[in-house]
Amino acid sequence: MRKLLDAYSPHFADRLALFALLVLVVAALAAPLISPQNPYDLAQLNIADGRLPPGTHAGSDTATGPQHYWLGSDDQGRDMFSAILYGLRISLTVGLSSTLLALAFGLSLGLLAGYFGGWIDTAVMRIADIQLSFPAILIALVLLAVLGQGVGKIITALFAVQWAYYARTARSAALVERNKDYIAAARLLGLSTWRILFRHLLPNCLPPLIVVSALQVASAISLEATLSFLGIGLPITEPSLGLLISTGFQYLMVGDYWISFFPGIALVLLIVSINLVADRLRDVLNPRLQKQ
Amino acid sequence: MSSSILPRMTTLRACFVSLALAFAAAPHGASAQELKIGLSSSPVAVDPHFFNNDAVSALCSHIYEPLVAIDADGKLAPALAVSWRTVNDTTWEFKLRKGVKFHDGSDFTADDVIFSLERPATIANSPSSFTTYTKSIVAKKVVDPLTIQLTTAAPAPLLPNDLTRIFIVSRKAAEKATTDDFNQGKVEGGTGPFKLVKFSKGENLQLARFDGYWGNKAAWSSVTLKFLPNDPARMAALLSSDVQLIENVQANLVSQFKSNKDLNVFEKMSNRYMFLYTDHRDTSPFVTDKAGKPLDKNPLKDARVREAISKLIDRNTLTEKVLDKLGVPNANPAPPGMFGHNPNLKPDALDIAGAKKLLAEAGYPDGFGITIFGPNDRFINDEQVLQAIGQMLTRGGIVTKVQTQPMATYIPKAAKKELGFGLLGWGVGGGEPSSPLRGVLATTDKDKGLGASNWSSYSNPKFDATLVEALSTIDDKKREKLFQDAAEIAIKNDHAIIPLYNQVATWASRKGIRYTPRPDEATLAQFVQPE
Amino acid sequence: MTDSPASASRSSPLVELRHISKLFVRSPDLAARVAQKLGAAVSTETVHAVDDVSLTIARGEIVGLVGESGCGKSTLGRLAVGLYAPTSGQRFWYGEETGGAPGKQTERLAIDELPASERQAIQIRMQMVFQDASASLNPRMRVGAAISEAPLAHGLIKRQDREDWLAQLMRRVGLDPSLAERYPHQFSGGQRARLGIARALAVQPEFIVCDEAVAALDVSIQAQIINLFMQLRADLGLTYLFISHDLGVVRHISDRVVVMYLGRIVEVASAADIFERRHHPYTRALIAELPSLSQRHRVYQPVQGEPPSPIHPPKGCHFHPRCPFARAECITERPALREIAPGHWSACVLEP
Amino acid sequence: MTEPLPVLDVSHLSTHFATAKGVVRAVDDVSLRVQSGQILGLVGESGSGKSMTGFSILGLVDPPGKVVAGNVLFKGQNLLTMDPERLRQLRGDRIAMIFQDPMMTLNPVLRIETQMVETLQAHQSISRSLARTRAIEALADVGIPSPAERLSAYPHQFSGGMRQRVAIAIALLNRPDLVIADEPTTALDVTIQGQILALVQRLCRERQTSLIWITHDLSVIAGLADQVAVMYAGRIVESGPVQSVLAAPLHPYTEGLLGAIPALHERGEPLRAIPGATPSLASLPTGCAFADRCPRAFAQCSVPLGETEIAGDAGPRRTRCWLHSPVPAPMPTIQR
Amino acid sequence: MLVFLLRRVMQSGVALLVMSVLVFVGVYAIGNPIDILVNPEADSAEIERATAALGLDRPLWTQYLIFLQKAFSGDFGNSFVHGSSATQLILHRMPATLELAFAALVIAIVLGIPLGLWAGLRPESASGRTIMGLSILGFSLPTFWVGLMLIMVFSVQLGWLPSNGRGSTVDLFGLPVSILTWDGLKHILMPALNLALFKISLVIRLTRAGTQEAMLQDYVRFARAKGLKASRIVGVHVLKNILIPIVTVLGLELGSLIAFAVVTESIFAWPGMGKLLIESISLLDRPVVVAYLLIVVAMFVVINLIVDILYSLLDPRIRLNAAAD
Repeated sequence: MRKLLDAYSPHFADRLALFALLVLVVAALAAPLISPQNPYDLAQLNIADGRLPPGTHAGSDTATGPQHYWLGSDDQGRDMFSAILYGLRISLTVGLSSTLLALAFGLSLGLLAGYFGGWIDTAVMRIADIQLSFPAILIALVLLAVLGQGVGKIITALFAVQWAYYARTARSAALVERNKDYIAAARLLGLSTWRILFRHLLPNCLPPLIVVSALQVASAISLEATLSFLGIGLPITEPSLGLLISTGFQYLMVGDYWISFFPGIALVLLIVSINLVADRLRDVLNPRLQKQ
Repeated sequence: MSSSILPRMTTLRACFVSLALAFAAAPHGASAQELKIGLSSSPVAVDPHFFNNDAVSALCSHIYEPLVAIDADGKLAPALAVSWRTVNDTTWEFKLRKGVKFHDGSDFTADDVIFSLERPATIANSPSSFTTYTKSIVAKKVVDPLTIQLTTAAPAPLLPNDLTRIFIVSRKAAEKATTDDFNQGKVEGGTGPFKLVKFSKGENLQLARFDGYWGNKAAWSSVTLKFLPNDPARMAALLSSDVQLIENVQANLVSQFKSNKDLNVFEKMSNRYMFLYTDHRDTSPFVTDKAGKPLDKNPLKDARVREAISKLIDRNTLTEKVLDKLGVPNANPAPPGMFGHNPNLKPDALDIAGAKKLLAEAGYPDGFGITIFGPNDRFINDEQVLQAIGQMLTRGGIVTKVQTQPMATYIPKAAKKELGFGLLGWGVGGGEPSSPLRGVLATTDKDKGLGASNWSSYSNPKFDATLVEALSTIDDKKREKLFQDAAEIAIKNDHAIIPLYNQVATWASRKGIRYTPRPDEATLAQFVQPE
Repeated sequence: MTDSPASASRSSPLVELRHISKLFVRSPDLAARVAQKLGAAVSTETVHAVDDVSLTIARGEIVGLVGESGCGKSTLGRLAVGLYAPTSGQRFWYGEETGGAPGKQTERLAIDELPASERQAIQIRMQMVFQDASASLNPRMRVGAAISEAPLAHGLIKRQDREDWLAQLMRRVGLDPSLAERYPHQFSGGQRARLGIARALAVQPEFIVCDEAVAALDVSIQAQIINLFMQLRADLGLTYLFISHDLGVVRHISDRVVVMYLGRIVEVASAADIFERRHHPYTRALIAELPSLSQRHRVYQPVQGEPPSPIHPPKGCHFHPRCPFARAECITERPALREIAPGHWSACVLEP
Repeated sequence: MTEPLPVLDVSHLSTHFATAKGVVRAVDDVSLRVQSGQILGLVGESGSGKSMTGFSILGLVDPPGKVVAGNVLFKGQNLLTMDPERLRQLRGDRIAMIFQDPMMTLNPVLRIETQMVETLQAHQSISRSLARTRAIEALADVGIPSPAERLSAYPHQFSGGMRQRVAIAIALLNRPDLVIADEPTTALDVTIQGQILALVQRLCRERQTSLIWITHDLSVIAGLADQVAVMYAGRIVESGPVQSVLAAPLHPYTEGLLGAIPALHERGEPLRAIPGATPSLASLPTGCAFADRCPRAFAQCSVPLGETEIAGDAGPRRTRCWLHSPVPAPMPTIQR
Repeated sequence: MLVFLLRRVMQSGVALLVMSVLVFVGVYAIGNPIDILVNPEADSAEIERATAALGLDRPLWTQYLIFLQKAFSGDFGNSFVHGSSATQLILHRMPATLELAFAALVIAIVLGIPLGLWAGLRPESASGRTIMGLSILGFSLPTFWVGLMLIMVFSVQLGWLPSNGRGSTVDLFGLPVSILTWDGLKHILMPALNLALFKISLVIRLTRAGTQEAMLQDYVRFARAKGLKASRIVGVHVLKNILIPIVTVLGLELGSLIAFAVVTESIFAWPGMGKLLIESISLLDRPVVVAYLLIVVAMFVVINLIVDILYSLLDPRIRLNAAAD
């Protein structure tokens, strides 16, 4: 464990980021267990408890009964602490699942394109090129306008935005790996194409993609927040961090800072820690720097 | 529904501005003769006949005038016509104002009126045409240069109201002009208090005082209307004295602005009528049981259910808390003071027990599930209002999901009746309540031009008959009664829609500037005065 | 076809390459073709990596293939095992001796024309040992798994026998069987070379192409591996095509040496003849440049010039621009590979 | 000793790398001497520290590597303690270096001209046109055809051999007193290697330039060098005149190296390979690093030892082996 | 070169075609623009008139074919809302966006490269680590948040910079440019900085990674062995090599700068194309949306072309013909 940590990074800031990320992930996972309120259940909210400052004890008329609003409540009487935990859940869900889906899909296509070349390659890469010639935010904007709202839809949109990137990266990795002699050896040994693709090519194309996708999770979360901030993507009753920031902004300086401030801190903390950890991962996994 | 289509970006409703209250910079730059206003829309044209859109019309109101105007109380007032009367059931006569000059110096005559009434029909690519208001006219007769008679096929009691929408332009100046010519300021064909200096789409409209104006001269020699749809940007612009007046103050800033000694705030109950439409069809797409399974029978079809919904909504909480007081509970399409206001129509009070009883009577003692839809970028705190309603209904047993979306995606879906239950606001213009009655409540009938926005599929022949009669009744008293009756049938008896409140329109200015607030929410430089 | 330089000593062939050529062509895409139509000079780049090469390798023989980088020796090796499909020409495999002793009838099979299942069976009889042992081992696979993967997949060994089998094979190539669960990067260069050999041996091949298999190794390790190769041949009766740029190594290990220059075979002879009776001027230059331990303060008199680009090789004899003996005919005509002495073939017009 | 002042006198040079796995002694107590006009062959297998010795002499060791001990006297001046600016001025001017991979040593995005002119201008104030002329001469000297035209070419427009010629031309531009050549022919074909060797030999002889030729190939050294030093695991195990060392190696490692060369064997006969593999520089034994591969190792070999000088026919020889130590070793305290 | 250009033109043509279909269908799927354009007071007859007037009464594929036919002659149709040419509308707004994007690019380069070099040369130093830490922050902070914070601090609290809009402009070669006036500069500073933030981080990281890698290369060691001064090694040998990836990436990023200007333009009320796009989407003004995307993609194509040419100028190893795959 100690060794692992040393291999990861000797610097305090990097370790702090890892720790913060772990805490955030655990908090998000355990949200339904530790949050005093289900912020997505309208029956548990009371507008009368709207915009309560942190620490207020109130809430006589809600399904959960009176409670402490440790981080205050939003305009709908949503407990901010619960809302942030659930928001983290959404952010992580959206970031992880869109990235994983895109990774899986893009990786498969990229591997096939890179390994087989020919028309498969041409077809996949042309589609990816076209996809990549649209800026991500524009695709997401138009797509979400078409799809409507919901976690599934924003995942779809973010998936659509990302897959081509992985396809291209995986393809170039596959092109490099395909020409390495262990693939030639595998072919000579009469191994089946699927075995070569998945047992030999895939594991070797994966590491750079894993680093990329770790960073991509952060940018997907950020993009989700931006889209939520722009008012598309998620339903208002199931706010993600971006949406909480967005709704809270109008109260920020009226004095009700907590509605926007705490989710903002959570979002920034989440993205920064993912990026920091991913950044370390990149250095740790980069063989060129490792040799040093 | 609103007619100002350019949405504010809700999402950028960030409001850090008030921090500036303590730091607000001293006013600078602007001399008393110069006025800069921040608008919340970005109108696309200054051709008064191109696009039937409130923001465009408000912009054009600086340069052009109609025959009949709407005053600051929402009532008809003489403008380029000094008086009007019916000659017979189908003919109106307008006496025109004497001594009015166009910006190019030519005289205003009846011929210009004829030209202006004909011009809308010549603009083929209009996204929303003004012919709505002119097509009832079948004949135009110039009695003398300052008198004109307009004949309609059927009795048209609302013609003067319709003509508040038609701006008069000079035939000489505009006969060959295109919309682009108007936008580029090549047409000096208005009679209004300001002349166009430069229109920069998406940025601003620059105006100069028209010294030959027939009425009270504007207090400002030059006016710039800046288009600042972004709320925080607009607020910041006022606080940093970039502009001296803004419209649509962010709801949660109103009280802060009021207590700021450098600012004035002006409020007026708007004629924007907010309500929920409910699906009257046999089945409705988003109505489910509590577990989320679709129901084969639509509970909303039952008037008792609709009434229960209305009773579950605490309108005072909505207006006081959610809207930060920028709303007045109201059940009446015609707000108090407007022609056709029905004093019998009162908003339902919160009555959870009563509502539950009604639901039980209707066969839903345990309630049901529903999704409420609405825009998130259009009305004051629309998203918060919808969520609050969701809470209120859920509390009463109707488990409610809330879906909000930008106006652009919301409206087309609602218009296709894909949603069933949602929030709508209707700017009741023209000084009388016929437009919401006609558009929202009348049975859809393309030929008669009724029910174009009847998304709830409400249909009551008695209401229709009453409304149609009203629309052809010249006598003001009788017509007003018919309007009142029609509203009562649909809203009080049938609970066809669930009325909520009227918005309160707001403006804020730097100290030293006054604005006369208007119920139509328009921001007009001629109504801005130095203190 | 008898013009292929077959081994004189051993007449039982195992692999035969007949008029094999490999062209690497970058063909113009749609845009280039359109541009061509528009009159632009769009050239198709063609590399004659291997140009009409015929070679027969006898059962149990070690054929050394030498030449400088870019001469096509690696390509030829890959063609021989079937990693590349030839642009033209055929590969033959001589099956088990069928008849009794006197007839020595063997069955000649055109490998690439066989049905897939039969081709597969022959294909795994031909394996390759690669130059860069670290690139030729899957870095994310434990070495034991990598070695036993193919025989398990082909049913050559049973899963329950794997351990014993693996231990035996690893010991055979000089590796400690306890290292089977490690990853390639945990091995030294020499061990990795042994791993590459073990993997090739796993499917019981008869013919192994060693492509610069010792080039990346230090001298002391190189000697170990060369010894291993020789040991394995003795034990298993393997046949090698031993590709190397190092004439010293090739001379030591090979029975017969093939010299290539720019895609063509220029000389074939027994290892002894190549050194003692070298004929082709290129072979002479190669041997002359061979560093020698015995010379002190030697005066280098290298052959001039550099190998031309394989995209635009010289006409006639490819070596003529650098050849001190070049004649007029060398510039225009491609010299045929002719047998200048029994078992000694040379593509040069010079008299032996 | 009546020897003239050597061009380069390296004594007890040590370069260590601090890594996560411990201290790597890349260069450990290395002493070398190069006389004017002499060619020293520095031989060793990969990882023996021969390249790092070259870098250490020139002060080109990158972190985490660090020269931790020793002296490098160039014409009597200690390069290791010298002011960095003065060292820079010496580098490329009086001492030059040539690298292994001609593909990588020339900056791919700069014209040959730029890379040559800057080398001249870094050490003398010289006009651009004069520098160009000098550059053209230098290219001609190394046998680049039509040098004036080729001057404006980019490195990738040259073949590998030509690139190495250019690198040599650059190294020799300022007529240095000493050139350190780090495996400059390893990446080249045998015929090209011959050309480069001929070139270097000719130029050094003409200009009386001293040369350290780093290589793994003893047979190259055999024909080229006057002196040879054999490195193993960061240390020089044997050095001396080429003919003596090759004819009668003192150290078992040198002996093993020679034994592994196929040319010295009958065809097909098993080679006398050195068993085992090179040890990791991070965990060297305290005594002789070769001991566990050495056929003649004995108990004493685990005791640290220094170099022993032995007189030879062609000049003094040195080795680092207990077999040749005049002093009996103390009894080993640690049994391996 | 010709082949290269042709290849590009053909690829781009296909991309543009596919994109136009997708956007056409996409905007169609969002909804009928008539519903939000027509004044609610209008009756069904007016709705039908407007539908016909805008050509929306025909089947979608017919509409598309008509669009395509016109598009080939350079006419992307008239805006539903404005009535005037969609292309004109966009071109009118383009200079503002381009100016913003270029200003952001310049900021990213001017700040990013020196900082990245510094961090790359001293990766373990406190300053190097601080720079990298900040770059991670710049990478992570969502643009919208930073934009609002900037306004809050510099406009509202400190009152130093105007919060919105474009300042006074001067015509330069017929294009309005705001960076030549003091007022214009004050207006562009914050939005450009906001837009640049992410790219600064990107440039820092690219430069740092490139520098670290370049410093390990033999040519750097050779340059040191030649006795070159450190300034020349870093300023010429290293910089010229790392510029290649930086130019490539930045060129490609210019496209995303233009795209992300959508967010920044909304926050700072910058009168550019992005704001027009947001407005047009919210009005379902299909001709403008389609024209915008076509023009932006066409700009990408041109930018990429320029990047490739620049690339070949910077990196002599690259011949354009070889950029086939």
